Amino acid sequence: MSDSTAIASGAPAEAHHEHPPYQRHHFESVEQQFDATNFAMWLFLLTEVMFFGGLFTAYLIMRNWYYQAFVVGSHQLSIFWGTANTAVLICSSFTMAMSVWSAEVRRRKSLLVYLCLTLVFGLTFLGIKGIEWHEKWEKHHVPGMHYSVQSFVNPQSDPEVYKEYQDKPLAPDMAQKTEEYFFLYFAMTGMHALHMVIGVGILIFMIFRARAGAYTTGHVTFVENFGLYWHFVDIIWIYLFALLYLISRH
Amino acid sequence: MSAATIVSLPDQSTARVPRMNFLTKENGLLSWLLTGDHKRIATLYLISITFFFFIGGALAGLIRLELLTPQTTLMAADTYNKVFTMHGVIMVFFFLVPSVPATIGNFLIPMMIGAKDLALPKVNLLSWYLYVIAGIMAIYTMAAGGVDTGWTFTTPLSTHYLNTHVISTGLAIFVAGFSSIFTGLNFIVTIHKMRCPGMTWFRLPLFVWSHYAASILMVLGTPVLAITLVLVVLERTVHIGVFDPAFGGDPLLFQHLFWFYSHPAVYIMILPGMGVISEVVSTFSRKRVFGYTAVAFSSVAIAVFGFFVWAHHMFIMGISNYAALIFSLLTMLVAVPSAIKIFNWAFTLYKGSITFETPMLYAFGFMGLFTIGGLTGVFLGTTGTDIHLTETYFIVAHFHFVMVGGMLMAFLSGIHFWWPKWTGRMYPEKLSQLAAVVTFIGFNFTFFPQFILGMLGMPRRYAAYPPEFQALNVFSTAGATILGVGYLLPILYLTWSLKYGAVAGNNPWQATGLEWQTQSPPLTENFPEIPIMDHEAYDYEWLEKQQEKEVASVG
Amino acid sequence: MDHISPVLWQFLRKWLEHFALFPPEASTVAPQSDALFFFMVLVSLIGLTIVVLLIVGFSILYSKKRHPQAVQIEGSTLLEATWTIIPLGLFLVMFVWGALLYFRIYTPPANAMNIYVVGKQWMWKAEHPGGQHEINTLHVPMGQPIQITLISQDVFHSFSIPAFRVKREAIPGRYTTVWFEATATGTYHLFCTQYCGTNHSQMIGDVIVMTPEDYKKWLESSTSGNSLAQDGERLFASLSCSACHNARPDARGPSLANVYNAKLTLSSGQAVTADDAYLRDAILNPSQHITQGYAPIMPTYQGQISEEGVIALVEYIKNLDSDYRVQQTLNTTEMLPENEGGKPAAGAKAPGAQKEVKP
Amino acid sequence: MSEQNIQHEEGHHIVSPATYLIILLALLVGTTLTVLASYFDLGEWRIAPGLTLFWNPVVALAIATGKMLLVVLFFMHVKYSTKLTKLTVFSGLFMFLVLVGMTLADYFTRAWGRW
Repeated sequence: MSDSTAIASGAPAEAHHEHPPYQRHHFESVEQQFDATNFAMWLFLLTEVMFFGGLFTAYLIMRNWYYQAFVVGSHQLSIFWGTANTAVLICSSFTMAMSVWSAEVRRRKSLLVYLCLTLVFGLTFLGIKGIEWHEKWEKHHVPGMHYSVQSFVNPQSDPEVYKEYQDKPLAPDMAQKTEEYFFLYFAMTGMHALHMVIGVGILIFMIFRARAGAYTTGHVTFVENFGLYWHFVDIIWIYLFALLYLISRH
Repeated sequence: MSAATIVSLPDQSTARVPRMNFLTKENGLLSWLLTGDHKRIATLYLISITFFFFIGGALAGLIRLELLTPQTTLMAADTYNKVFTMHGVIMVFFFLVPSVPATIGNFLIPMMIGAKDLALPKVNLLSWYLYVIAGIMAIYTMAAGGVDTGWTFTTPLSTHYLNTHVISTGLAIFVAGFSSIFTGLNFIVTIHKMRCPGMTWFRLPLFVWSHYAASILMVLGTPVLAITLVLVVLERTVHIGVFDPAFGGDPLLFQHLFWFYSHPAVYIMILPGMGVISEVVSTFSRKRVFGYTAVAFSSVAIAVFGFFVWAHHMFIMGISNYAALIFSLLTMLVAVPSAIKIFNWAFTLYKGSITFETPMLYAFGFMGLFTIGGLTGVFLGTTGTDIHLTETYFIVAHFHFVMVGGMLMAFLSGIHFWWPKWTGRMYPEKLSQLAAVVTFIGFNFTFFPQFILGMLGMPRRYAAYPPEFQALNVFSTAGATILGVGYLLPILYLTWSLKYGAVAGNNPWQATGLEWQTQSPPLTENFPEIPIMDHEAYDYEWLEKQQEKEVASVG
Repeated sequence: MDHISPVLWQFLRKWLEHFALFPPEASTVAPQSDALFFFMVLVSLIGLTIVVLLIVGFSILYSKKRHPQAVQIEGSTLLEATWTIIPLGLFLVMFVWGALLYFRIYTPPANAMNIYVVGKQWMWKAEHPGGQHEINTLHVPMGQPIQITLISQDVFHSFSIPAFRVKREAIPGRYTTVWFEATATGTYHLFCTQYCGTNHSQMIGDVIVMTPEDYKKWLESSTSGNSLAQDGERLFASLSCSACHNARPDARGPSLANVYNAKLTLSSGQAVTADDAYLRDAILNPSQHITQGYAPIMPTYQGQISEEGVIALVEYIKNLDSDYRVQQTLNTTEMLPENEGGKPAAGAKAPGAQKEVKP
Repeated sequence: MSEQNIQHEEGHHIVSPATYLIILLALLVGTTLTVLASYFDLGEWRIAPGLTLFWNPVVALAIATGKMLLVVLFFMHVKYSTKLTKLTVFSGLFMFLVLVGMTLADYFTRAWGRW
């Protein structure tokens, strides 16, 4: 109801107003344009929630079935890198929020700085993720690609992890189920990283546009909406960190 | 019957289709391929879904021909399997899901709420391109040898036991899914944010309400299907995954995730059709829809409850008996809003002034067939009878009654109803009435015997069957030929009418919707100036006054 | 009939003789299922008639010719309530009735005779307790509740006997059950109703219902020499199960005597009932089913035994009613040629290796 | 232009950098807490035989949810948004819980009442 009255009051004003250049012809006002695209972004995030929802459901069920395998599987992940990555992503969320603020108060320089910082943090995250994945690759923990259960049937063969957790050896059938854990690990972090890569791509595009001053003339919609996306990706990671790294340490 | 008609056409000797309209605004292929105009995108969609409908229909014809005889006479079993799989995939994902929303809905929603366009025209165009890409992938799949999983992709059959093109089909549906997400998203934003002054929620045409409900389902359900298909594809490529028990996965998990989308998907398909029926029934009985709010809220109720019933596809699959009880109970609840709608439409006729033009005939067909389809759905939602009837031709007949008898009838009704608005020209009335009747008869001949076959226990997806089922199958195939004629006729005369149809004028049906208060075909901006909604939906008295005013001002 | 060509006439006659409109009712549950079905048909017909009458009636009464001016009516809360509550009430009746039927069909009576059925692409294999094996046929006696324990070896199949109004999905990796009691002798269709690949439509068979006397004769004439439990016993011995599950005081595995349907406590603290599904799972995924007090040393037999083998083992374990019976198996094991010298290691004494099994 | 600016400011709450900084610190503290918590065995709660609640996952998920709320409310400005946005966020969470909850409900009740 309230938004229709807003439109009504906006309509007559439009008659003697010049359109700002960024207003699309089919919107009655900048307000309406901002509201609509912002709402669209939220709806898109809604679909993203459901998209990851399928993965989370699968994870919860499999974890319940193969609890031991999921425990020792998670012991293979490095808390250090995981925590570092969480911190990096949280910081990038902060810089992203600051970018939105910079755009809102129309400071081109600070917008550029914060966008670049966000980009750096994003790339750092991907780099660390790459290091972690590489380690899995070397230990043959990538499902379907010469997967080896060595670390789980004979934990001593993996001294670093053994030192920390003293895992008991798993029975071979349960050890095989760790592949299930790593399948979900790669599916979830991979899907998340894919979102990061897309985000980084858009960030680069935005930095170029911001240099040209596209977002500091009052038109913050794009920055704001991208911010929503970026924060959403951050939230997914907060949960992935808890589910994949933390909850099975005991 | 046809003596009484509400059709009021302008004087044909002087009338012209307006020279300036959305079709003629710009010329050239590029102006179409890069358009942001919802009406042009709707036109593109209309052409592409018609194409896929006839492919799917041809495949259906092959299925019926094969089932003429108990043996596999026409084609081998695996060919048959590929044919019914492609029939299902194309009809569900490339025809039914986008049929009304992406064409008629796309065309009308901005006009009905008094907006110049959808909120996100580029996303709308993107959605069509995704659809086309998905369509090309589906056609590639067929050309490359097809896929024989059935449209339900049951794991572990689809993940490990077949060597056909599961991956390309899965990806095609994935992409088509995003096309449908973007359409739904666009509708929700548009309906929330783009309504013209005075257009409150309860002045919205019911067509808009039902699209709103369907869009919620698209936005929330489709991503789950997408991730499920991603997992299937991953499982096929790395041979480890969460769906195959041989690797420690659980096939029922696939069923849960798949039906979490695919049950709401039937509401995605039928709700927009219900919207069409609301408009048509109201217009041709010259009456406001009986119990407007009840009909509006029943759409939303279907959308909400539609999410809580998915496991009724799994009653015999070894889900928990208690879960079966809960899901069965919720299924009963979701049946009620459909019943409400049917009765409200019937009572809209009460004390109306009814005429029987083609859209109305199709709408009557819809109401009858959808009633049968809906009620037989209760047979399947009831746990006890579901055991015997599921996975037989009963279920095939049930969803064809809902999808073909319901949705396709609604689609044709809508196409005829808004054809004059879309093209500026009338279709030939007598011929189209004939087509409507032929379709109705053919449909019943085709699908009613299948209920009996199902009760007899004939399983679905059988290329060959025991001989005692033949008689009914012959009936069904005979009916399918009639049905085929019923579907071919419209495409012929509608194409003909593009050039030779009578000029329609702005409002040939004297309908009340905002879309009828502008020229046909509309301008690219829909309205010369943004309208102000100062009356309720379906206010025929307002329309009369309006017309009197016009006559007065002209006089 | 002179003007009909004889070929066509033959064809039509064949057709009409085969023309079925209603499936036979051949089980105790069939009339119950049909009663609900016809109740629903009746309700549907009434509902459809009302809708059609309303549409046709109003169309005639209020056609433009007779009723040129429409009367605007807003709606009626009373009517809305009527057509909300009445259908809801009817649907709820169907729900309760259907739920009762559902539980009846999927809850086998205690005295049911168990037959195992394995679905695989594209055949049904039945394993009778007496050791009779069948493919795509199923002989059952009349008047005796039969429980079918189903499993699939590959993809989803669905075990459907329309004449009995029963159906159950055969799922890979899990037992599902359904039961029926046939009431009329004869041969009935057995279908696979879940699409299962290329020859899905060839996965059909016959259920042959016989009088108990005929059934007995059939059992005798088609015995394979060993009962299913005896097959299982052999397998038990050849897989060296008895090396650990030998009911000795120093055994490394729990004794299996009377384990069937016993309440077990697992090492995770979880309480479970050792039903068919549990026994199967414990053989294939042992580490998830370690009885409290035992070490997780059992290897998995996944991929080493066919589903039929697992069934034989399960059937054997179900029939183990005393430690003495287990010891007997042990003796036969030691006598088997391939197990010479393979004497069970007696040294490894698991601490607290008491019997956890409570009957 | 100026009129539009005012409109813009009204409809659009600008969160101050100080708030962002506080949220950032809170998130980092939350991260530290959840990592630290994972090093301790927080014990379990035996609700019933065979039904045990381990505190570690509960704490980890609770902290994660807290962090999620901070990000959603402040970084994503939901605290300052319209009811419609709040409803959208809520419906997303709700449908997610329906998907997970109703699926798990099936799994957890399968062993019940095998009478």
